Amino acid sequence: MQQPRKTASESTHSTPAFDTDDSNHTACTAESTTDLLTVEGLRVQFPSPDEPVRAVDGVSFGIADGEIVGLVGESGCGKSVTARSIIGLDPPEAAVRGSIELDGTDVTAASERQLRRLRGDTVSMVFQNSMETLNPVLDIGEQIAESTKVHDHPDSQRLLDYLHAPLFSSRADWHERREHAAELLDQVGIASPEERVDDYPHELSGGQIQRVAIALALASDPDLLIADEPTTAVDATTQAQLLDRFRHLNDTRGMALLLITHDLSVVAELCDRVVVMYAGQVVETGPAGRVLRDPSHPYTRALLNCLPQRVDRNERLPTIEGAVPDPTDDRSGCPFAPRCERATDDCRHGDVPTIDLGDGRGTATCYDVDDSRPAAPYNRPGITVTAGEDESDPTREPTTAAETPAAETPSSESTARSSTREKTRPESTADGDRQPLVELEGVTKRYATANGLIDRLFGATATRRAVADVDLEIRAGETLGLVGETGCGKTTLAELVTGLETPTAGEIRFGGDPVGGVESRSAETLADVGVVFQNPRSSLNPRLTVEQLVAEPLRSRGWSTGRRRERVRTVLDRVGLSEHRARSYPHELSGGQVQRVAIARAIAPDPTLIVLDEPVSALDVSVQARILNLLSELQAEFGLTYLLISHDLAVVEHVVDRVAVMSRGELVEIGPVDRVFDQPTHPYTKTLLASIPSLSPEETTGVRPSASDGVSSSLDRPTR
Amino acid sequence: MTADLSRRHLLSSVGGVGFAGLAGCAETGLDDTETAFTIVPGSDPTGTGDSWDNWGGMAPYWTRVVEPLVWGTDDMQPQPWLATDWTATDETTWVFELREGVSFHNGTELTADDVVHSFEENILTERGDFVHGWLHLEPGSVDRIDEFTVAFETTDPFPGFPGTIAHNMIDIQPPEADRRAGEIIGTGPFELAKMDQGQQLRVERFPDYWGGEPAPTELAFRAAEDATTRTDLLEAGEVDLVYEPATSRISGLRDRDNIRTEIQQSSASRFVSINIHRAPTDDTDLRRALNYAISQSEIVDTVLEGIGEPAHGPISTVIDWAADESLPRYDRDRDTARELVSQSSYDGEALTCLVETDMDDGRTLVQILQEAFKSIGVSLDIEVLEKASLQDRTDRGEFHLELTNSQSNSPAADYIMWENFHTMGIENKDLYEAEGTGLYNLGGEVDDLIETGFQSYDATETRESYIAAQRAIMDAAVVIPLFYEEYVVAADASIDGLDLHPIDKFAQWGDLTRTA
Amino acid sequence: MSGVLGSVGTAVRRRYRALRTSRKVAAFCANPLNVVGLALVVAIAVAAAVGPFIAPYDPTTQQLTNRLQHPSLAHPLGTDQLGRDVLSRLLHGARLSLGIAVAVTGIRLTLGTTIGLLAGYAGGWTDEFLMRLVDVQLAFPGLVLALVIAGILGPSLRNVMLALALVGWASYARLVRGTVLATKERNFVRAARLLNVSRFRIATRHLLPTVAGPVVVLATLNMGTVILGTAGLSFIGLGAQPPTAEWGTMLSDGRHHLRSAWWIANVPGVAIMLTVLGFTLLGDGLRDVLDPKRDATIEKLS
Amino acid sequence: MDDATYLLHRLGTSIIVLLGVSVVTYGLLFLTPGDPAEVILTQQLDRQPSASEVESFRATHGMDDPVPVQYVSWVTDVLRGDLGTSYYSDTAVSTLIVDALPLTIELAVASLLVALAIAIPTGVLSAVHRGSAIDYASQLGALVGVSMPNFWLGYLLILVFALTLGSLPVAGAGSYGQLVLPAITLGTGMAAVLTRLIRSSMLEVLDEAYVDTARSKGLRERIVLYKHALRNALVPVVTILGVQLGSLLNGAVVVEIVFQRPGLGMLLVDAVFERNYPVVQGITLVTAGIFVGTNVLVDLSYRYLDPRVELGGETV
Repeated sequence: MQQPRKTASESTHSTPAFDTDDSNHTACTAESTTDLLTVEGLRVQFPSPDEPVRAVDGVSFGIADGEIVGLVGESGCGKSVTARSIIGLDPPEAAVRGSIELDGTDVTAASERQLRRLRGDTVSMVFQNSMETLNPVLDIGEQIAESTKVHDHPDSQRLLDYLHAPLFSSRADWHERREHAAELLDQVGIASPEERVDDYPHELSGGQIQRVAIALALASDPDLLIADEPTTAVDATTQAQLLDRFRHLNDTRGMALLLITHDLSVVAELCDRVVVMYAGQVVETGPAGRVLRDPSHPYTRALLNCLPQRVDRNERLPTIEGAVPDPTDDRSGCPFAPRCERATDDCRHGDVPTIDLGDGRGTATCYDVDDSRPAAPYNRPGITVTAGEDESDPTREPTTAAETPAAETPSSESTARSSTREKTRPESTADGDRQPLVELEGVTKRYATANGLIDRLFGATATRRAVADVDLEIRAGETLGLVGETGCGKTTLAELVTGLETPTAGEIRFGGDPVGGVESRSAETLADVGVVFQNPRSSLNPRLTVEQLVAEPLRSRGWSTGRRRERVRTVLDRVGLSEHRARSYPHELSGGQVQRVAIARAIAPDPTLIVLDEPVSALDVSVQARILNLLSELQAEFGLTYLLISHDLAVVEHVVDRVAVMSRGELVEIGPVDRVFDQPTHPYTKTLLASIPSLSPEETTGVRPSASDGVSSSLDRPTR
Repeated sequence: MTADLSRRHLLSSVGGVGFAGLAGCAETGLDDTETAFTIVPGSDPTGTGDSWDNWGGMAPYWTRVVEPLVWGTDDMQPQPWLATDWTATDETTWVFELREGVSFHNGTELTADDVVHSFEENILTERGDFVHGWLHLEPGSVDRIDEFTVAFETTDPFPGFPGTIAHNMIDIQPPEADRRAGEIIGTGPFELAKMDQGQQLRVERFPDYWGGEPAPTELAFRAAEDATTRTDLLEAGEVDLVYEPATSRISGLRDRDNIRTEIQQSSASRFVSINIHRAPTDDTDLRRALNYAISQSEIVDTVLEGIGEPAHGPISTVIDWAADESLPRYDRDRDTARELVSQSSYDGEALTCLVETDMDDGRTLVQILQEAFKSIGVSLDIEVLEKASLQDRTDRGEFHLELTNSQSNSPAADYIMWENFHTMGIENKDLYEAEGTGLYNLGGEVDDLIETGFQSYDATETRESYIAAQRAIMDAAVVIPLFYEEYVVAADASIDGLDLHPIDKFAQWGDLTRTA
Repeated sequence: MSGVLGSVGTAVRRRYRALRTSRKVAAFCANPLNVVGLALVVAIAVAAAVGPFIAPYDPTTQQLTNRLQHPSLAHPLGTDQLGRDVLSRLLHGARLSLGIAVAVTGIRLTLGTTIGLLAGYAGGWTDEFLMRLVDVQLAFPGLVLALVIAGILGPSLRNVMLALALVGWASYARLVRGTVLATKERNFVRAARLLNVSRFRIATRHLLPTVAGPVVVLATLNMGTVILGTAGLSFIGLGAQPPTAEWGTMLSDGRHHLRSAWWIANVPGVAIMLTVLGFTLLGDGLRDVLDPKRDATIEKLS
Repeated sequence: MDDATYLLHRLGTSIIVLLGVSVVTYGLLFLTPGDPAEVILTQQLDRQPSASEVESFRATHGMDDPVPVQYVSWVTDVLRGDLGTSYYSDTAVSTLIVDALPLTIELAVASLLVALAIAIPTGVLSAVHRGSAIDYASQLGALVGVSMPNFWLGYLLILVFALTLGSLPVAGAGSYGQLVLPAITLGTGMAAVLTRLIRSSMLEVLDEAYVDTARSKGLRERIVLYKHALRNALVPVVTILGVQLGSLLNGAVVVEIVFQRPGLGMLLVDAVFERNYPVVQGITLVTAGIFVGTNVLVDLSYRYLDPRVELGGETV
């Protein structure tokens, strides 16, 4: 029914032959009219109670047929708004200016009918939070069938037909389309697709959902697929498979892809070209390899520096000082200027020119591109400069995979890397000598899935096992990392340690003494354990001020008002919150500040152990770096022991001493981080580690063992 | 059971047809022919669910399906009906001659056996002792003399017997009738066709009626107990005739060309009865003062829109022994009233006045009383109560005044005197027996007078005794008479042949016709 | 859309930092219907407060010669079937009708909130028992049970209030318990437990304030329900005894004059309508501001 | 929880609730001032009973037994379908109820249809044009309906449609025409609640990503609204339908009186005023039973409307 629109030869420009694409890219940056998509001077504003919010503030870029472009930037920089404008889905209250030429049609001026044709034929979008992008009350097959129907007959859509009203719709037609839907599901790598078409979204796992969302987008055989954070919500293993799938689709269908992400490693993995946005503006564009290796704009550079992958463990991460400018401000000049150490007066006023770096190396909107090889102004002395930073020659041709030293790509499995680590981490061998602070012995936690009087009467005793027979020690002064996929029992284990849950079987000992749940613990034991919850905002009562929040544990320890105030001031100062924040309410704070408050509260009673549940997962890279730095400073200063739960292996690798790997409630592997990451013994750990995307674009398709779908089926299961 | 079926049909079709279909559907009422009429009586023609209404298997009040032996004339005298003549052969024996050639709706002829059956099996047996006291008959006291003669043996001398059994409820049905199953077989001009409890009752002409074939082919009696709803039904043209339209609407109806209104004096009378056994209304001065505070004519002229006659006593003037003219008069005189109040034992406490929720204009009237009493320095608390609460209160004698009315549904109205004012009357007996008091019973001479009136076969003696009793009652101001009731019947202007009766439930429909 | 507005919202939030309260006020005022609701409620409250002092006539004094007068200068809203000034009765009735609503809602709220807090906080068998009690109350259609209770107790305003209060508390109990349970599982309460915050402090400092919002919303919406319930019971014959100027009773008494003297029924009718409308709009507005996520829940209960 | 377990669970809770309901219903008898036996006998005899009559009545009706024993025997009778006999006619209470119930159900169903017919288009329109004049007008319009006392609205409708326009019957029961005005009277109140809910529910749904997904497919807005959005928006609406039945039953009492429909409501009011306890208890019990039963059904149907729903999830 659907003819591939591109021939195989047209799509050969894609990976891995990065350098052969130069001609193509040059065409793009020159805003060629043959481009599939040309965005020119796009501005999107939303009304707000006083000044309008400039969500997108003058964005221009293009995508050629069959090209994979990454649109990157931190949250709130306007990536998603730009993407939505491309398919004409701006909210009605938004003011859109500029032009978006898509396959010859200006989206901003298109009629409803033209838009419908474009959406049904030319462009598709995979939205962020795929779980929410599928209609929960319609089954998968129906949703895909609709797409194909729209694609075939965009101009004759009758409500009653789509509602399957008996006399107004053809059952045979719909049936045929469902069969086609199964084919599409098969193409995106869903096992037994004939059964899945009858499933409802909630019956699928996160990874499957994401695949279905992609299948849905593919149903109309688009020329351009926009994918908004397609891998943010999925586990590392699934992410790897999905990226592989995208690449495959691009190869076989010759479909152009606009990939929106905040994750630079995803860009490195997949994209031909990258567009970097900051505060609603494009600050840099260029081939992915060049941008990651050799960023031109100070912001791009700073962003890359913050990544834990790029910095040795126990080293302080570089950070970007200051905050993203207020989008309601009337601004002029470079938006990054206030945070840029190299900013001049020119940067702060007037239009900053977009400079073509030449040779297909893209553009940068900065005065400072020519001598943009500083001695790492954002790096602290003593940091080993990795990856791109050690390349000092800006004119150098992009390297190929073979030319890049593997040792500098932290996620790759190489002996070179492990040798580096042994150098930087001599103390890890001494781990065994530390005293156990907390011991878990045979700890098991089961949840009853039904409760209430009636069930008790009927004796319904269905249970779900969350944690199974776990033995674990947390040694004084160490950072123990707990990793695993969503639903593996990490958080439950943490709650058992804190006492929020009590074990069904087994024993937990603090300093050798068995402890129970929160209610039965002594005040001292409670004060000994601090907790920073996942999603810190929810752990702060929105009705209390920062001061009250931090003082709360002190009050319950019976501290006097004066002493409390003193301590609150001390800890707030210590976590880097200024005095005037003390009277703020949580909702008035940014994500990073909220996390600081949560940390301040955790350390206020002077605990010995702090449980950190995904402490940085909700934060942007630059903020994440600052929080991670803070945590290591605090640990050094107060001799804290950390139990750190994270699904972000890069963070774990950077921060922890020992790592424990959990899968389906069981502890499958534990050991020093070097050993586990370099020589995993358990197959699960191997799969997990293999799925970490590389920051280096030169490592390309097919090399990665994790990407095979065969492994996935055991991991890719419903998370219910 | 047919009712059930149709409802179920309706219910199932609601789902199918849906709302859109609702508006367009036809009425289930009568065929709109010249000889069919829809009538809305003042009370539910299918009965209120009260066994009293339904003891003949249906409410016989309005429908002329079943008939008693005796009827009542327009001046409330017994009138030959299924019985053509009756005589008291001794103090306690009544012999009735039956009309010959009367056919039941099933074709059989009315004989003495049917009368004996109706009384012995139904009236006296099924309803128990209340009926025995009412009719002064015990089971086994009705005898067939011959095919068309029946004798009744009353328990005590009861001259009012023929008038008392001139009541819709004392109906004659043959043994073939199955009242409980709703199979009603009467002798009346109309046969029962269909009854939807609480909604409507339809009857059809009985061509072999002994009084001649009635004019209407079909009648429907609709239930609408709310006066405003009745008025609306008539104004909307949904029905042909309504009883007692809302007082507030009468002048509007009169102004309409397509509607005619008839006023008929009723056997009912509205008054306030005063509990003479409870302080401070046990003080005659206070009771007289209350009487002097009221202007009956003002009430009739204002809130009643002129419907009713200002009253001087508790007995409607259609009843031949009503004393009205000869009673002591208490025309409104606030000075006298205030003076009497100050003489009395009244010291400012609020009196309680009860009124039943359902009484037409009850809430309005009682507020007028309140205002009138206020003007003479007597304060009144109003309690509008529903039937059961009201009865509970009166049974216990815990009130001072009650706005009430008396109405006879048979020509013999004697029981109004007996039940209200005799110490052994239903209102007073329990309290008298329990506490030696009562409610409205002056006792002594008044009791004697009422007994004489009740038991005398001499009409003049009855009349004089009752008048004397009424005079004594009004002297002692046991009641505050308000008005003799009149009722309005409003009908489509084209309708002729209305035959109204002081007892509203005695209306005859046989002559109803529609003029062109 | 949520994602976009979310990130935009962060910016807006920053802008309006430290203006927490005024932002809520602004959000409330953004919807004209909310303002209308507030204005109506304020107007009715003012009428209840000063009504009896500004009423031109005594509400019970009759003038039979002057009955059923059309609205005029002397009687701006006409006179009723007994010649009483309708405006004066309306003004006096405002206090009574609003008073009934406040009293009934107050009893419901106090009783329900106490039981809800107890059930939600105590848990276990106490919870089980109290919630079954709530279920039983909610198993009766409210007005039907109120009718039966008031009818058996006998018609009077006090009995009507008692009956309405008895049939309305369970909604509060269920709402409060639900909120408490949900809040108990919220991380900030779990955090407080870990921080060894006392049960009492958790209850007063963390749970009660969370409960207050939804309860206020429900109570506001309830005011209208109670006023309508009172009117309904008045119509059935269980309301205020004459000559009390209570709106439901006035409306019910005036219905016979709807055709001939429209003002007698329609004036209290409109007053009831506007009052109920006012409270409903206000309640909706408060819900949008205080408790935007629980629409269906409160709808179920109110 | 699977469906069978859930059903069992729901049935179990319902039985407990109904037991509680029966206790309350039985307890109504003791609300009455005075001795129940005396009250009943007074009603039956239409006069004050003597002390010996009361005593023998108590004995024959087991009223000398402790209250719990009396209650158990009452419940036993009820379970056998014997709700007692009306004091005023020899009719069984169950017969009275069976006769009256269809009229009330008919009214409730028609009102529900009216309410949905008003609420769905208004709610969707209101949500789509959020913040516009159309939105405010339709919200206000919907609310006016619910703010009017039922009986007043009923009489006004009679005035306009039956008397002035003469297009619809004034009162009565038995024909579809006679159902229209009562259904509108009762339906408008419910329509307001539903409109409000559909609006807010639609607003929430319109913000959902899947609506954008549907649009991004190139679907027409009408299909997006009425297929993708409305179906989801109706889910919370269905959950309150069961509860709204309660308000319909409440309203039916008044509306039946206004329109002279001898349904359950009218029967109940008459019975209350007559202190006809068996009838009062019977209707109260049956009404509560219907209410509880409907809510179980609604819960079950909810499952089929929204495939996400796990039966038994605690709704707060």
